[in-house]
Amino acid sequence: MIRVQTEDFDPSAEIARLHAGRSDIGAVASFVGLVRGESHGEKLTSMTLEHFPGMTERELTRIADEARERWKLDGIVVVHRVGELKPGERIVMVATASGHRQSAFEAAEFLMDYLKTRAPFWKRELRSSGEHWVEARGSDDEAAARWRR
Amino acid sequence: MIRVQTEDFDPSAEIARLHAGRSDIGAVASFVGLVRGESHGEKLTSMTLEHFPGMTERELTRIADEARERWKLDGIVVVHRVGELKPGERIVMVATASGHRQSAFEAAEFLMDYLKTRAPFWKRELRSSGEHWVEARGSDDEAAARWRR
Amino acid sequence: MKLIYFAWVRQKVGRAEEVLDVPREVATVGALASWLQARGGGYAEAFADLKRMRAAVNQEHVDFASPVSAGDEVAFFPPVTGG
Amino acid sequence: MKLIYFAWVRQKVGRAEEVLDVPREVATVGALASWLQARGGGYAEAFADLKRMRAAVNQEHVDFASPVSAGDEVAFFPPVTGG
Repeated sequence: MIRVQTEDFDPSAEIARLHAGRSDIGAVASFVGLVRGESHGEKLTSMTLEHFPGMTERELTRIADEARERWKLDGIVVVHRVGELKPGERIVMVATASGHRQSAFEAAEFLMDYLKTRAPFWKRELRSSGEHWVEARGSDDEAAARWRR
Repeated sequence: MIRVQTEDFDPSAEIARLHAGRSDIGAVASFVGLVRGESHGEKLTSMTLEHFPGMTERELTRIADEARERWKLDGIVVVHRVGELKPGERIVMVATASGHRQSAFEAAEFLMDYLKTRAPFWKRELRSSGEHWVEARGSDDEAAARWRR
Repeated sequence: MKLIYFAWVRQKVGRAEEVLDVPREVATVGALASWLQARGGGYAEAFADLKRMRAAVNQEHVDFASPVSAGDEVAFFPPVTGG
Repeated sequence: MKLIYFAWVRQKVGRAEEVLDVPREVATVGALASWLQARGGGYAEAFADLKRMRAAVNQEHVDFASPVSAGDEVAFFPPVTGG
């Protein structure tokens, strides 16, 4: 279940999507990413996310498929917002359902690490000093590299 | 933020508890555990959780304190239900806020692993064949042992 | 000494808690478990296999070598199964 | 060939997409980037440092040695920063 949208989402509803109406799901791990109000020591006014429609969904689907190959999962949710966001707003959520707690956690972490380095999103920050494109972080590449086989 | 309660909880509200009204939180990892409708190949009618009031809160607080010592966290939520629960119902949730995604994930996994092996809760299942106390699993001990230093 | 029982220990002993006069020479958790087992009936059944038994003294997990004395609150229970 | 630009690449080039007649001998993503850079102006600025540039051909991440040909859709963009 992959979605790219401008609207906010409800974490409970996204988690429920994985287990509502069924009773074979024991474990749901999830992650919510939020806009921080400060960047590079400056106050952040807003963040604007742009993406590559079509390729984004393809890459997210590919990443989800890869997670399903690596772990026994009963469901995956990935929701990513685009457009203008204010400090404190939700940006992204991934959630994974599995019979095994550790698989759910690992898969959720894997999804985030791969999403950060492969899904075609770009963040632009409006800060006190003006507009700045966010630079990719080496630490995200390293996090993704952990999963290489 | 440690709670033991008979009532259900709302995952969104628990996550929001960690970041609502502030904009310095970038990452919230969480886990929700649910009652499965089958156990030992039998249909499960209900599950009843009992605990050791007082000691439960002490142990959960101790586990949360240990997580805070190991990772730089901006907040922790642990909610655990007791009493009678039906298949598909939420049992437990942990959520962790951190500036770093990996810290949030690791701390949430640590909290669950330690909670499973140290918090004084006991599950009794009502199955087709009658009432059965759930047996502790070696895999939970192994999961907790990963964190030993 | 205050004794508290949980889960199947409680069911086998037949009560949730009780206050007992425990002899002074029963000075460890393990000795207390054996002393309770020797009382027979539900106690004998509950404490038959100490490998399946865990204990807390004054709400802290302890092993069977830990000391106990008259003022303590001692809880016996199976390995925990929360989460 | 259809070219698409994102983030600061789009801003520097001054448009989001365009269709260009690219010479046949421009046969790789790297050659295409150099050819665009040679157009000068915003292109020269956008493609000045290819270490900061990433590309996709027909919506698949590719490296600069990958082939391109007339019917392809080629996207240029900075390293991604979602999540």
